[in-house]
Amino acid sequence: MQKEIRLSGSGGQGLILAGIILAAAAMKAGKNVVQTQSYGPEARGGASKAEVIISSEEIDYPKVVNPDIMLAMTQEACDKYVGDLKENGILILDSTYVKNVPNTKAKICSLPITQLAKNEVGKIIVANMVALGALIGHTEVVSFEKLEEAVMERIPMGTEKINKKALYLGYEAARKEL
Amino acid sequence: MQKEIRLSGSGGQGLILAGIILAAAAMKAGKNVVQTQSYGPEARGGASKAEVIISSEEIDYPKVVNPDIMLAMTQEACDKYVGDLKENGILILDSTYVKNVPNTKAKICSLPITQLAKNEVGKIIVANMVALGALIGHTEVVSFEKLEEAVMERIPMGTEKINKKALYLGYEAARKEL
Amino acid sequence: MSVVEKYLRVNKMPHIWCPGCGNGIVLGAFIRAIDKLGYSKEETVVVSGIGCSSRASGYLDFNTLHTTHGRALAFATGIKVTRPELKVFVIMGDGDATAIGGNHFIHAARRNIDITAIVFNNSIYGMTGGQYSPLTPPGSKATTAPYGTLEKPFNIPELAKAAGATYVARGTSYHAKMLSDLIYKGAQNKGFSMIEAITQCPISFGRRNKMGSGADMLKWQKDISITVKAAGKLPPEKLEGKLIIGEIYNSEAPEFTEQYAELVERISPKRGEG
Amino acid sequence: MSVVEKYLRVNKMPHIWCPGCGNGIVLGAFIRAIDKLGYSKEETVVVSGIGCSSRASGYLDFNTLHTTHGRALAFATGIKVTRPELKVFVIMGDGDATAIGGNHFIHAARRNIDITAIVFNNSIYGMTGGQYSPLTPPGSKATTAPYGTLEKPFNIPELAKAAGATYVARGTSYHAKMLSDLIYKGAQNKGFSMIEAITQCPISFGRRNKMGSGADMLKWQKDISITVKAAGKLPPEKLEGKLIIGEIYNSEAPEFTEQYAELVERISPKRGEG
Amino acid sequence: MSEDKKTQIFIKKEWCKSCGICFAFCPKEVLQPDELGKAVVVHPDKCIGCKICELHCPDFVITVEKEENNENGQEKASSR
Amino acid sequence: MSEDKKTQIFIKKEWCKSCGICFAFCPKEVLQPDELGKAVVVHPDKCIGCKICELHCPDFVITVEKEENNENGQEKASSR
Amino acid sequence: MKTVKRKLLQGNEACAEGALAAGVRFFAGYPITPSTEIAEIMAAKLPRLGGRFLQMEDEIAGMAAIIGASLAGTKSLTATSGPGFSLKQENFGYAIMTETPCVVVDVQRGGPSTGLPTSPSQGDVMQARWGTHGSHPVIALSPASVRETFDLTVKAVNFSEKFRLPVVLLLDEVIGHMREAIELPDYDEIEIIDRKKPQVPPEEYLPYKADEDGVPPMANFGDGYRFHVTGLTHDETGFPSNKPDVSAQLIKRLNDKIEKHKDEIIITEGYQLEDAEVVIFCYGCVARSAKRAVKEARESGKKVGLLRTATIWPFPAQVLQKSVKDAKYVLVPEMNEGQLLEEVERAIGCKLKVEGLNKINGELITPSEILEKIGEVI
Amino acid sequence: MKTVKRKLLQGNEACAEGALAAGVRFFAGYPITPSTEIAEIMAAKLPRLGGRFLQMEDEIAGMAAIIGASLAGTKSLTATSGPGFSLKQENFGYAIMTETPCVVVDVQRGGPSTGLPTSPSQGDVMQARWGTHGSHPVIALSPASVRETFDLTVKAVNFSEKFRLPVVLLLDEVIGHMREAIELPDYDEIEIIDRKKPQVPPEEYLPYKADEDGVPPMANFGDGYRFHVTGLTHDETGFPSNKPDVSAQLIKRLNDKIEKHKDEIIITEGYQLEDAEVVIFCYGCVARSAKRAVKEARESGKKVGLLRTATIWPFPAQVLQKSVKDAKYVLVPEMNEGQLLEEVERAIGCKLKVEGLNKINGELITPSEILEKIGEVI
Ligand SMILES: Cc1ncc(C[n+]2csc(CCOP(=O)(O)OP(=O)(O)O)c2C)c(N)n1
Ligand SMILES: Cc1ncc(C[n+]2csc(CCOP(=O)(O)OP(=O)(O)O)c2C)c(N)n1
Ligand code: SF4
Ligand code: SF4
Ligand code: SF4
Ligand code: SF4
Ligand code: SF4
Ligand code: SF4
Ligand SMILES: [Mg+2]
Ligand SMILES: [Mg+2]
Repeated sequence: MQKEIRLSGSGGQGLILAGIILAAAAMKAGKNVVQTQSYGPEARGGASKAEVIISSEEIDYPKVVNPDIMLAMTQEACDKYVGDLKENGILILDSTYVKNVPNTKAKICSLPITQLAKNEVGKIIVANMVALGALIGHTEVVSFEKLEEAVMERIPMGTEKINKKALYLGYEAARKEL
Repeated sequence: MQKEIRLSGSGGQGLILAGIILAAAAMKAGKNVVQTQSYGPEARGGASKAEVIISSEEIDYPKVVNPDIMLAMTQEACDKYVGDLKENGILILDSTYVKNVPNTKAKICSLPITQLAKNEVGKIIVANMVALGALIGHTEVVSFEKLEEAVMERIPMGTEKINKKALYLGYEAARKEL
Repeated sequence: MSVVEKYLRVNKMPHIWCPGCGNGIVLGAFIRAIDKLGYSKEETVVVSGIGCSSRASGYLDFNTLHTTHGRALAFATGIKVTRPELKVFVIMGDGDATAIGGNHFIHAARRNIDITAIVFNNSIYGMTGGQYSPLTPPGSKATTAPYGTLEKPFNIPELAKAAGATYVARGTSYHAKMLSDLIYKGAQNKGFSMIEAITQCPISFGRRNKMGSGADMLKWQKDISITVKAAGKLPPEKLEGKLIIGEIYNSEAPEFTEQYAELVERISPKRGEG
Repeated sequence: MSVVEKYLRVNKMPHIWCPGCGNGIVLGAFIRAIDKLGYSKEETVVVSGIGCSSRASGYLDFNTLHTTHGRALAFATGIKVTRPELKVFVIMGDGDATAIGGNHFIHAARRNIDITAIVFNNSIYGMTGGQYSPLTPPGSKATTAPYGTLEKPFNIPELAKAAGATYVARGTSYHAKMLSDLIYKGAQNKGFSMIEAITQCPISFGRRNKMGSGADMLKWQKDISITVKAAGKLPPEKLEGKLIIGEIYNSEAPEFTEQYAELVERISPKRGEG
Repeated sequence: MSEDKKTQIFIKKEWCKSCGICFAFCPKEVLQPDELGKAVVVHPDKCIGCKICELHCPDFVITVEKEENNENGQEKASSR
Repeated sequence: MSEDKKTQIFIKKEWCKSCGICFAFCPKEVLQPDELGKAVVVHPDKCIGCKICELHCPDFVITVEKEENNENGQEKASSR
Repeated sequence: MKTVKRKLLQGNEACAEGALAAGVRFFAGYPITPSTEIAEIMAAKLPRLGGRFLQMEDEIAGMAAIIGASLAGTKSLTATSGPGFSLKQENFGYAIMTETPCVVVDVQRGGPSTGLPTSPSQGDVMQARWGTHGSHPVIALSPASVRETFDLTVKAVNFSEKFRLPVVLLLDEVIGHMREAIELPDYDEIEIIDRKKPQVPPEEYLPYKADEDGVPPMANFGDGYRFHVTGLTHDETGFPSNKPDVSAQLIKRLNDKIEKHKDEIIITEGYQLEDAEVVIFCYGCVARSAKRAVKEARESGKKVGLLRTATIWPFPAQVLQKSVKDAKYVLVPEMNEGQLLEEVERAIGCKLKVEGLNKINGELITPSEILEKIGEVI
Repeated sequence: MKTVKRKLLQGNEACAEGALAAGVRFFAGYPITPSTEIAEIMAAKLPRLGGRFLQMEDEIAGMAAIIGASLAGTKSLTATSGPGFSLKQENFGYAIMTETPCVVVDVQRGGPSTGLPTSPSQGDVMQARWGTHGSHPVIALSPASVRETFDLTVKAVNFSEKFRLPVVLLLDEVIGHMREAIELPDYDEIEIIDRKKPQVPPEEYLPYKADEDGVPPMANFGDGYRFHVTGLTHDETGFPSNKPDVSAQLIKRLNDKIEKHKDEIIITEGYQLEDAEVVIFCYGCVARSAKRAVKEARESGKKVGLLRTATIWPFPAQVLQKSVKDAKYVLVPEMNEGQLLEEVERAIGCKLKVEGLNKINGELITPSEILEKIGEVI
């Protein structure tokens, strides 16, 4: 069984870190995992994308062509990639930026991710954690525990609390949507 | 008819300039001509060699393998190259430096070229012109007039006199030897 | 239309720089200087290297050349020597100008060629994500200096001066108006002019060194700066840790393309075509 | 056996330098300095670039490295950083050090790494037959400056100092004994030391500029030189055209390999192996 | 102040990156962030036309003018 | 001078390139060129042991010593 | 081999780890995307292991510094991408000529020139072979996974030490930046090769006199063997010589020492080759796509196999010839205009149909692009 | 063509004269044996012709400066040898990417590294093709006589202007330093090609929009057309783009513009080929030896012919294929380890026996060495 996940948005939203954490969580769960990314030359602002493939078999081709799960954190990313989603795929949107919800057969989970980060945690910068929490809450592609473990290993010291909070916030919000 | 000439000695003796002048003289005489050279990385002192091929036909291979005429201005050069001389070749030696006259079937013209330059012209630096004069005096491979013309075109202004003198000195010395 | 927009390639906006990045401020100062100089867009050439700051050339509606990393001054030299009537400006990052480009920097200065160079000094390699540069303050954190930098930074005004530059100045993005004036003045110098523009990189430098937002970093610039004039009145120990800003050196010396023109003059009539 | 022969690779003699070339004199001064320093042959490393002067390394019975043109200091940096106990000397020509090698020159100085660099300044590219260098005096003839050079030369002591060198001196082959003392002193400086050795190239520089034989050029060196001390007593206009020799700058600053050792010390106990 | 001698502040909002520099340095709190941090003019009447905002906005968002001259696509707020 | 306190001048002639520096700078005309310009000691007794020749010979030809110590292949001339 | 616990590692990280495992204790370089992480990890780890990290003023200096350090006895590595690799070429040739062990990692991105700095490419394959002037030998390796990046980095260091030359490790942006959950071998069990030391006392040491295997033993600067090293053509003593024989022998030996050990250096992997009518020949990240393509082709009954080479130079001509004996068609997908394709053509071009599948747009070749191309022939 | 009087010219001199005749008015470089005379002549002549000569701080700067000058409208050239050519590679790639006309002369000497600075070699043939990173096209020419050096320098400048790319002129120490008595053509009758100027007003000018022939018209900096030039992958407007299509199209066009004009670029000379059983394929100074060998072989009744190519890149595969149709054996003498031999093998290797005759000792291959090798087969 192979799950392909694409996290998309713009540079500065922390999607690559989110991808790494997701991959690390899957590894902790004993899976094979490949994480790739693509980004422009811009340090901030350009299109950015992180992909994770989780599988119990060997993973050869490392890129995601038709994701099972896709996160879109900007309108641009949403519009560009939504067509790639598998028919029965899941699309997670940050409604803070994605105002035009696309016409798709995929299941949509729309949450004001960035707004949640700002209003509930007080830091836009943890929007990626909110998103990760939401993704797991909605898809359970890895367990919340493994995810939390993985997050704790990859974030700067002193930021544990707000990251945990953000993660849980997203998770809960998504669970509610189910 | 093709004549192949090798001028050999050490860096600083002005053999490359001599080769160029010889080639220019032959050109003036309406011949085809190729001049090549080889030298070490040393500005002074290393082995140095200039070669001239004079021909009425097209000259393809530009290097001299078996010279008709060879000038040796150091013992080292003499020993190294004498074996290449054609059987009926001509070897011109600077007896100032070449103390061991080689055993060869070639015709030998031994003159104290550098000493002549020093004693008669007062400048060791014109030894190359003495040598050129001697070479022409001995072989008439080009006419003295053409040679003189070529010399005049290639030397620094103000040095015409001593160069002419050196040229003639060598020429005469060689004629006497004939 | 604002002054700035007059010279911007507006359709390339917004630029790629991060929120709060000082490059845009320095670029604005540059544009205002050009406007004041009254140079036409056609006669103005902007050459840049590679780096965040060097992307500036793409946003300017002049003849613009985005070259290879560190080599902008060498490209610009070819342009200026063959087309001395053009106004040639060079935009470089601190790494661009003084790490890989250090040799071209000192040689352009030595020749005193009439080029105005603006070094966007954000103390870091911004484009590649935060490695230390030859201008990173000692002890700073960088991705390649996880324990703090050891290397002593250049004082590039001193370096430029020692190498032969005839106009040397330092400004900051906080002192945006003064910076613009320094560029304006530098451009008028007939010879090599170097203006170091201290600017903030909140993302690749500031964050790692806990310097806060772009606004915070501007405030920090303000706090540590002291003008050449004010500095002149203080004893050296009071200048420790201070950033001296303003016109640091301004002198006269023969300019290279003019000297070359004189050479041509000198040899031409005497002998005709070679 | 003379002092000099003790350190020469005698079987490589006579060297390739032209009659009257000053490189041999500078090399002699260098050897006498080493002898006085008492360094063993095993612990001494001599790195050189490419050029007539850079052939010096081949004649010295130390660990010797004849590198690529201009890069000697970068090679030497790799050696010194990984083997700080070795005594590292770098021999370069003026072109080697300040044209193609200018960047490594200023960066080695900036880092203040404990290397002693000796620049054999013969004002010309000797090895390639007489092209002008960044140290050729203005107006000189060179094969690539048939009408006289236009470019302003570097003052390399000033450049080295501005870049960060902690010991800077200039000597000449005429003042051979003083030169040896300057090298001796420079080697003892813990940090980057640069000794400019003015030397004569009668063949590729002197001849074209009608400066006579090697001996004549030595006399010329004598005539134009003035010691730092004597110069200090004269007004600037009296120094026009003079060559200031002696110890020009000598200061203290942290040395790079020592700083590195301290860093290792600092991070080691805390966390163990990474 | 600026009782009746008027400045106009033009904001090219689509270029604004919410960096906060203009709010931080405006001496008169003329500018404030909107919910996404972008600059909006909240007290146009307080503007003294010092242009600190214009000179320091890294994104060329702000133009402050003493006279009129409004252009398309720019949000305008005048002190009148 | 150097009446009886002796210097020895060693000349490694095969290394000499006839550059003339030693003759030019020897304050006592101790050294002179031979017919090919190479250094020879002509007035060993005049030598004051200043070593100017040794320090300035670019070819390491000359060694001046206050004491004995003659080596193979070196031409020696002592002031005694 | 015992294994330690699984880690999520990036290709560039695995490269740095491999270098450290192989004994590299000096890194000097200049940052450039997409190679910078290697430098960053080295900066963090080397000082803790008694090593040294230097960020030099440019790539030229980085190359020079690692050669210097290696001559002084420290295993050394630098990492860069195309533009920096171009700048290193002169000193790279110096390392070849002076037979100085060291490793140059080139994490390839889109070229020519500044190109596409953040996109993958395989555009420097020929440059690795011919980038420096003059006739010379080269070893270049290219991994296809994070784990293999670790292994080949160790091999690169080992080859450089054993054969005394600079070895190129060609990564690409995909491999360099990709993360995989991998198990690293127990470091104690990794084979580490160190340069041969001289067996003679210093007086008898001829630094460029080769043993039977064509490789001269190597003393380190500062260890009591004093000798001369030059980029000029030199004889066994290490001193410059321009005698024709000396020169010819030197260049020949430099080439032969690699040529003769080809079998040891060449590392390839065959997959489903036995009955393959179509053979895909490739390397690096593209091999991942090719493997998927082979699997899918086999599922639909097509006889497709894969020969992947980890050794780019020396080119595995013989392995290739053997592997395609029964094939009708060879496809060479590459992220360049067909660089190694030319070698394939030379090796087997007249015997069977060889075609390239070339993608130069900054995106990884996909399995379906390969399948489509294969579909055209079977 | 009318001719002027005979002159004794050195190859390097002829190169400088050719450059001036073709309209080159800017030279920037750094001295290096055996190319230095080119710089020296330019230094003397350019200022008299309204041009400019600059000795830069290094080869990198020399390459940069000529690109800058060319963009500002002045035909520009630099000259170097192997070590300098290595250093120029990064900016050489920049000229390719930005389509800036210019000429790089490499007077080859023995390599690798500092090698044999005063000896001839043909060791940089592959470097000319692949020295810079990334996939890219190249034109490289190599003359066999002093007169041809003049002609090919003119051609090099013309090709660079016409196709907007840096052209490499590969001389070797023999040709560069050899003097021959030659006649130069009347300068007025030499065909000079200048870059195409835009036919549209500045507002409509798209600096990288190519015409039918694949080459975009080129405005000069300072002439009223303002545009942006970058080494990043860019679209027709000249601004950076990392869209996959844009990138693929750009690289493809860069390659195609040369590929499509191959026939015009490829210059070869056949000698005694008609009935040749043995064909010698070579270039540069070695062709002189080969010609003599052919003459001598013919004298002794052996059917030997010569195909000499003046165009190294693009490689004249088709001409070669045609020329050897009736041959049994092709000999490729080169002063390197067999660089172009590989291309010959690729072009015809499976059809007939191809062998190299390789000399790497710093001396010109002799006619008798060629004859001996031929003697082994006929
Ligand atoms: C030859 C080469 N080496 C390295 C790089 C990678 N690189 C791009 S920009 C840069 C440094 C950027 O720093 P700086 O010059 O200070 O400019 P900034 O981005 O900070 O404005 C580097 C190392 C490159 N593009 N080319
Ligand atoms: C990369 C490179 N460029 C150019 C050269 C040619 N070259 C050799 S030595 C030299 C300059 C010599 O001048 P300098 O450094 O002053 O040393 P000198 O010979 O005068 O002692 C040059 C240009 C080279 N060997 N390598
Ligand atoms: S990384 Fe730094 S310099 Fe670059 S755009 Fe961002 S803030 Fe500016
Ligand atoms: S060319 Fe000049 S520097 Fe070189 S050896 Fe001769 S005299 Fe000395
Ligand atoms: S001009 Fe001055 S007062 Fe007005 S908004 Fe800008 S910063 Fe504030
Ligand atoms: S300074 Fe400019 S970019 Fe920053 S918040 Fe204000 S208007 Fe927006
Ligand atoms: S030591 Fe002095 S006096 Fe004696 S020979 Fe030498 S220079 Fe002359
Ligand atoms: S100085 Fe030395 S080389 Fe010159 S003449 Fe005297 S002994 Fe001979
Ligand atoms: Mg920077
Ligand atoms: Mg010099």
